[in-house]
Amino acid sequence: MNQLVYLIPLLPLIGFLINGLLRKSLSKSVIAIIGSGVILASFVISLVLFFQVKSSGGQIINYFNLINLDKLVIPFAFQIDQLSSLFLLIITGIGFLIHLYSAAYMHEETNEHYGRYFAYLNLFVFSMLLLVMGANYVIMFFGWEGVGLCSYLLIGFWFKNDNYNYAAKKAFIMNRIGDLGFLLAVFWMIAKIGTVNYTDVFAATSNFSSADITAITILLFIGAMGKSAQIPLYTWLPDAMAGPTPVSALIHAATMVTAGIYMITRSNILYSLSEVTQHLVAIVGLATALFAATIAIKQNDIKKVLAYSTVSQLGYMFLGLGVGAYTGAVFHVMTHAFFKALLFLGAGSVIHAMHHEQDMRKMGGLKKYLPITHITFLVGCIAISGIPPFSGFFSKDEILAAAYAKNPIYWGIGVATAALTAFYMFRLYATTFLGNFRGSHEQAHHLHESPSAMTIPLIVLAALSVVGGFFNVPEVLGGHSSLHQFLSPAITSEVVHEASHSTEYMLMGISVAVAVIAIVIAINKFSKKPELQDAQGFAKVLENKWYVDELYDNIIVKPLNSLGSFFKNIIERRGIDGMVNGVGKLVNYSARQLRLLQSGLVGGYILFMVLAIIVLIYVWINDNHILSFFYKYF
Amino acid sequence: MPERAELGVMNAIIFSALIGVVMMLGGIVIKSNAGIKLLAIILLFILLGSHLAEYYDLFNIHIQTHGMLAKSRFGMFFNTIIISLTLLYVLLSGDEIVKVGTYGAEYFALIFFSLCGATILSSYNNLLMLFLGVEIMTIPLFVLTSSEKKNLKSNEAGLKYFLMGSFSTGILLMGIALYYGGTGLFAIEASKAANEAQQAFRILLPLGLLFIFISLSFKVSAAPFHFWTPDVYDGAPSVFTSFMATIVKTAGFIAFIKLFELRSVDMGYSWKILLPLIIILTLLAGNITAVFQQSVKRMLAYSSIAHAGFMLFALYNPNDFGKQGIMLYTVAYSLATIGTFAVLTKMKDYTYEGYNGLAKTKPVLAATNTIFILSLAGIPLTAGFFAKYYMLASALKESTSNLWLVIVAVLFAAVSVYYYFRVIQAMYFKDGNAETTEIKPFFKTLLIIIAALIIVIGLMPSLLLDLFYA
Amino acid sequence: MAITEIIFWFLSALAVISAIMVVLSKSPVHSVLWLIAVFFAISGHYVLLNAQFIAIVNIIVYAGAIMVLFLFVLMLMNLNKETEPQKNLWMKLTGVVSGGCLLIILISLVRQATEIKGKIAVTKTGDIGLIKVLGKELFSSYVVPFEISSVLFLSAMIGAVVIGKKD
Amino acid sequence: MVPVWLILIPLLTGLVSFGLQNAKAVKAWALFSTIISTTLIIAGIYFLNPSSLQFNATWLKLLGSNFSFKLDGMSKMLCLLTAASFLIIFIAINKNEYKNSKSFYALMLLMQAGFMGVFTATDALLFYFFWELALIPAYFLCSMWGGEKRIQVTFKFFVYTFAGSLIMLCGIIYLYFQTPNQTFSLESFYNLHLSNKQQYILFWLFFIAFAIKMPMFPFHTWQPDTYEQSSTGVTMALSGVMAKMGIFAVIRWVVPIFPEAVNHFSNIVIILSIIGIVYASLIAIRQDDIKRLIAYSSIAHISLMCAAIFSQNNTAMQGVLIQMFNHGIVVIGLWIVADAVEQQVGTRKLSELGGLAQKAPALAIFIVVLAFANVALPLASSFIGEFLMLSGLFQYNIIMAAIAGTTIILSSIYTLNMVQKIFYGNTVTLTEKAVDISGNIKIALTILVIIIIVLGVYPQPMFNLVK
Amino acid sequence: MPIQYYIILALVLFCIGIIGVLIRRNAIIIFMCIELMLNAANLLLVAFSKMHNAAATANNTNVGIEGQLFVFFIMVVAAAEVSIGLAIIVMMFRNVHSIDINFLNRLKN
Repeated sequence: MNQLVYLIPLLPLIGFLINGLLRKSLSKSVIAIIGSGVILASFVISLVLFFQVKSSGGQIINYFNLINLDKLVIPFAFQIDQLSSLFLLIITGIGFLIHLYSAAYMHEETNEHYGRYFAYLNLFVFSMLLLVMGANYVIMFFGWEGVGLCSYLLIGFWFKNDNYNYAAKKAFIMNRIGDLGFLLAVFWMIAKIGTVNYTDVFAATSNFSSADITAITILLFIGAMGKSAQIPLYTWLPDAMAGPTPVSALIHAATMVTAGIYMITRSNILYSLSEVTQHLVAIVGLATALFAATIAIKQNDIKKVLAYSTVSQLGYMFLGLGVGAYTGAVFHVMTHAFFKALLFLGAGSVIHAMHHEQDMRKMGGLKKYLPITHITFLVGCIAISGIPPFSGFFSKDEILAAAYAKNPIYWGIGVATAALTAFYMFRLYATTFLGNFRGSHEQAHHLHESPSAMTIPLIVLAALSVVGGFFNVPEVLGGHSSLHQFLSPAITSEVVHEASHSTEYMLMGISVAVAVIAIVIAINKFSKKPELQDAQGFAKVLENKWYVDELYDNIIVKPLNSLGSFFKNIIERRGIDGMVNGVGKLVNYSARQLRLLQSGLVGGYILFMVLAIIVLIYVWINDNHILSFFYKYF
Repeated sequence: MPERAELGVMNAIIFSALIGVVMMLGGIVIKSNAGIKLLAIILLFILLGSHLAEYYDLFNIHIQTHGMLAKSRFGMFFNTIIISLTLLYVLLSGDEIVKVGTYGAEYFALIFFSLCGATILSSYNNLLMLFLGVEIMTIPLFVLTSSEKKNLKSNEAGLKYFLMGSFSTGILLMGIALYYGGTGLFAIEASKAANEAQQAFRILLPLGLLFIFISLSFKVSAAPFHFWTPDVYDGAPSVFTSFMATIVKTAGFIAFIKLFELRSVDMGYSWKILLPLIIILTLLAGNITAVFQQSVKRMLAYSSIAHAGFMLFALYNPNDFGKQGIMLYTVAYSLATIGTFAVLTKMKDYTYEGYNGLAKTKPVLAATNTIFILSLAGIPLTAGFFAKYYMLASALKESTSNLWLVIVAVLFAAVSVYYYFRVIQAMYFKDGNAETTEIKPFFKTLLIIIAALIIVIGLMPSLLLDLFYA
Repeated sequence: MAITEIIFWFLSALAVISAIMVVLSKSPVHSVLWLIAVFFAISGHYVLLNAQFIAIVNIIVYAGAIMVLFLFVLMLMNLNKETEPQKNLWMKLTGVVSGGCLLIILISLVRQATEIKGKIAVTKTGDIGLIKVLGKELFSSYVVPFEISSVLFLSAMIGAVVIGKKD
Repeated sequence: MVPVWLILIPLLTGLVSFGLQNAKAVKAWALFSTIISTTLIIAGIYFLNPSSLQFNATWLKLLGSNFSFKLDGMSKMLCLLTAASFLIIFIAINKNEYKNSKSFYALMLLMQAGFMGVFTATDALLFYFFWELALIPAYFLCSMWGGEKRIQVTFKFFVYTFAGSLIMLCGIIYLYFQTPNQTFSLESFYNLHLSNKQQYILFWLFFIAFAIKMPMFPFHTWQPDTYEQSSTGVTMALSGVMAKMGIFAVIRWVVPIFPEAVNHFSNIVIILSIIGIVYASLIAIRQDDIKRLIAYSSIAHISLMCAAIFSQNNTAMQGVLIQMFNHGIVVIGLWIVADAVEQQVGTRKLSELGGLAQKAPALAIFIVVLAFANVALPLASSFIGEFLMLSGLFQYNIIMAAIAGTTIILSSIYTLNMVQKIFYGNTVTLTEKAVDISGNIKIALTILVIIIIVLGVYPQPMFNLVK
Repeated sequence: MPIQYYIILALVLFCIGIIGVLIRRNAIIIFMCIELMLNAANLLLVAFSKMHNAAATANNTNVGIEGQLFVFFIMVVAAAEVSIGLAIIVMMFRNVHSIDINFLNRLKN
């Protein structure tokens, strides 16, 4: 089986090449089959691999040396262990479902763009696989940037719309800011220990000073901030909703944005050694979670709500990482992948039905028109709200428990965020599916349930959202923490907090109770009278996302642009080029002056000669003085 | 070949004087311009032949010179060069020479006499011969400069040249007198100065040398004694400017080198100040002023001043590098200058605009002229590069502390590109319809040969320098 | 004061004053005459130095031939009047000052020179200036320059013809 | 003999082209010449006897200068770059019409000969010769074909670089007199023992010449003007190959000869380079002209290479070595695209363009790949180079590396900006009638893209080459 | 006489000649001033000739003779120069009816 590992990323790559190069000549169905088929094949291989890893443990497979210098060797190698095989399953599994969904969702596109879409999607899966399979930070960085590229391409998929293009560019550039941090961390490792292989780095932690570790982990975390949309680099993710909805589901909810979590989990040994970073991660995660949740409350675009929800949930995961609950974070990645993909696809189904209308205020009462979508969407909402026994409950609970153990204040804010999550999700649910339809007649006329290629993934994901939690039922609820056990070889530094069962019951109780209360309030408030007017006062601040975009625009983008203009127009033209041209002008000027000596008058010429003779004689007499003067100063 | 100071006078001097007379008399017999030109060419070949005969020890006239002249390989080689250059010059511009006025044969005779002066300068061993050589070389030039009698510019140039030339002769003579007062000799011998210099405060010899230095600087148009050059070169008929700027000027350098090779010691420290001072002033005056010119001819006059600045570097190290270098420079600079002037004389309009679009109307002229210009600018692959290279190297070889001077010099060389390339720009990149007089195929062939020579020397300067040692 | 000294000072004064008058005379003809006076004074010096040949040649060639040529030309041009436009005062002043500076520097140098202290140019005696001695030397050691100077005359002659002849 | 042939082939074919009359024949002839050159260098690298990679003949015995060439690792790579670049350039501009095309192609080939000479000469005087030989055809090429202000602009370029190289000549002569047996050979220069003071002076004499050629801040102002004004085919050669001459020369002629000075001045040079990176990138962000944008981007990239050289560690140096190749390939690709756009639409102003992706999808795909190669995205060859360079710089100084690292952010801003403004959005009047690129450009770009990606995934052949 | 006297006399004459060249505009007078400079040199040469002759200790009576011979050659050259110079001046006078050196200044800059 190990010989086939390379097939996992290779198949999507082949799919990319076929779809990309032959997109004009292939029919849509062929494109869809190829696009989805390669992912399915990868999924199958991943599944086999998963069980193999489960039974016999992970391993590293070297292919060739990417860089082979005297001191620095960076192999192109894959590391298949518990952590990566789990992610492989998530990526290929959910990836396949979303490909399937896309086949129907994107059917209106022309052949060429349809092919392009699947090519991009395949390329994305390839990059994501590279990211998780790589056995060192450089290969991870390959995937890391690759997914950024695909994200760029897919956000700007409808490239005729300039706003989408701006969103795509913004996503890429903000990611790159984080990437610089990642790169610097890699350089730091190279400078200190000369290797970037996970195994070597983790084995050589003793060679790092604590400052090194803190710096490396913080820099890596900056990378994660960019990719996983944490404060302050989160603003791209809501804008990224410009892409097709399946893309949002796959990239901006289920997989790419969790790369940061994967990376930190992968580096858990380093992170556990730095208290400072851990606190930083926790605080940033928590702040993001809360901050994004507050914004989500007042958004009216169905995808924007989900986007902020994603940001918020990612914050949750970082909280988990920060408090040392690596398994919890990974678990939440998994469950979040299920229900957030579900929610996005559900939203996609709604948007599909509403003819690309995304404003919730123009929806309402869709329950009866879209029964399957409604049910599955409701399941997703419950799951994300953390109501037992849906999957979200278990994963969130694990993080909260760990947070409590670390610091009760973390836990408090976490619960408050959970309440907000439940509130805005059910605000979304209520506004969209309950009440009366508020759209135009034409839209009402066309409302229909989506085709089965779209509903089947919804159903599958809904099922996973329901049962996903049982993969890691904590002992307190009579489970075995099986995920925890499975991952333990890969996550060696996790500290298990042994809290008393009573405390745990209490914590669960509080969080569930808070969520339920929020749900009730939300349904009551919005099922009958949804907010249709523009928000006022503080709500307006929330609706405008705390004006963070404007802030960034004013303190970063505009100054940078004016600095560029200043350089271009003043320094470059007048300063440097002016100086260069000044030399030319000086020559011209002195030419004009010198030529005046050439008066055309013999008397003048001879006068100069006589004067020169006097000077030369003077120089000759005083040669010693002049020479010593020169030796002194030159 | 041993240095045979006492033995012989060179064929070149005798023959150039004789053929001057023959030319003069021939003018009475032959009336057609073509005939005169042909005679001149034949006579030049004879001159070259007789000189080469002596060079290779086949035939020479022995005359006891009593130390007035000294035969040296250096001088002989230089003579070969200038005679060949004159031949080339006459071949190229012979038509133009006879067109200047009604005295075709006389012009040639004067050129030969001037050449005779140049050959004396390459072999003088006595200040009297230096003086006579300088005068024999320049007096015909006064005449040639003012030979376009109806042209006021030519008149003016002639008068200016004459007055200033006589003035510098006065200074030269005063210098020689002082030198004589200091040494009791006119013969130039190596200075015994090593301990002599430390003795009393000596005035006469150094002052005399300084005066001679000034006078020779005037002849080679080194700043600040260069003021006559642009006016005279500009005013004189172009063909004669070409002759003056090349053969005559380089002969001045030979005179310079011969004297100061032996005697610069007597100038003491001041030599280390005076020479760089003059070099920098010359480069400055030549290069900077040339930038502003509108007429190509006048630009070339200034550029010849700039080249004088470079050639002065040879005085730094007149022993080997300087001598080889000045040979190379003579050839490179003269070939290119003769070439550009030959093209210039064919142009109807001497301004830069007059060259606009020459590449389209006369591609061969433009292409060869480009090579000449590149050589003058000292671009590698052309002879001009090695010429400049030798000059710079001779300064650095003398002392590495001259680095600053060399850097200044190359910066001025960069400035020179500014005005040289305007010609190329005009010929190739500007639209226009450059008008020329009729161009004969022979003329074109010669231009191509000269251009080829420049390139060959630019690639393999040793071809030339090996001859020097042969 | 010996008679030689008196003659020396007299001739020197005559030479200098005449030279100054050459420069200062308004009329070119007067300048020529003053210049002839200078030549005579200088010839007097030559005689004093017992260089009779040079003295004679100086008078014959310079004062006799060359200066006559000058006069001839001046008369040809009818320039005996004071027609010469004057340079402006500043130019003149600059000329005089710079020439004066040169003189002062040179003289101060000569006065400092130690090498010529006590050296004398013998007057009245010595036969090297005699025509017999000079002639012998001229046609033995100096025969080459002597011959070569003929080239100079040839070219001067051709030049004069080329320039002077009316087309 | 290989290096000699590498020079002679373009030189002779170039001279022959002056005589050809038919424009098509000239194109074919030039293409033929570069194919031979490319084949020869590839054969030289992989198949021929290593002894054939050297050549020695006496040239100027008196001066101690020899006609000596050697293809070592770096030279091999750069010769390969030169040959391949010209091949690609000739393919890409095959459909362009130049007035007096025989001179154009002839001069291009002569310039190629100059490049080859610079990269292979192991004699300082010879090196200087070829250094100028490369410049003269460039001068004519830029002045004869191109934009309206080309004459003045090219002239500035010429005088600037010529002045620089003359200063270098002073340094060469100086070193020559320091060698014990008065030679110009590289070997003897390497064996010199110069005092610190000498090194400090000579370092600048050489470095300024190379800094102008690269060009490095603040000696760069000739470059955007020249790139903008000259014909794009020439610009490709200038930025693809000629800019590498500066980097190459620093590595070969400065670093080993003046180690003390390099040590002493590395801070200054790196700081200047880093200023150059940020400065040029910021200006690129504000550019409206495609060619100027690429020009400034090129300055930023070259500055990074320069900084990496002076960080004096092996990692960075390896990065520089392969980046020279990679940058050449990428930037030529960008120029081809810029040229294609200009040929199609007739403008280079970003503000006047838009929506070209709808009309020229193939071109759009190529530009996206090239753009991401330009921003050093992994899987593209330039990533490896920049990664190593930054990594090396990091070992020199963390803060400097961090500031230099902003290049990956800034470059993505201006590159994506350019891509977006040209290709995305709705079509405008100018782009309305555009059609997709012709086959020759496709071939050229395909070759480039394949090289970029192959070397991005498996750069080891390059490392082996430059070893 | 002490040689300084002659040197100074010659230098005085020389400088008067220079001053004349500087302050006059008439070409002929300038030319005459130049002749004055030449004569100063002549005088100096003869004086030096006698000085060297006096200083010679040996019986060789011909020491210093070359100085006087040189003067002879200077006169020869001066004569030749005068003929050319006057010819040029006459030619110019024919063309412009003036011998003012500042009259012709087409050639400048």
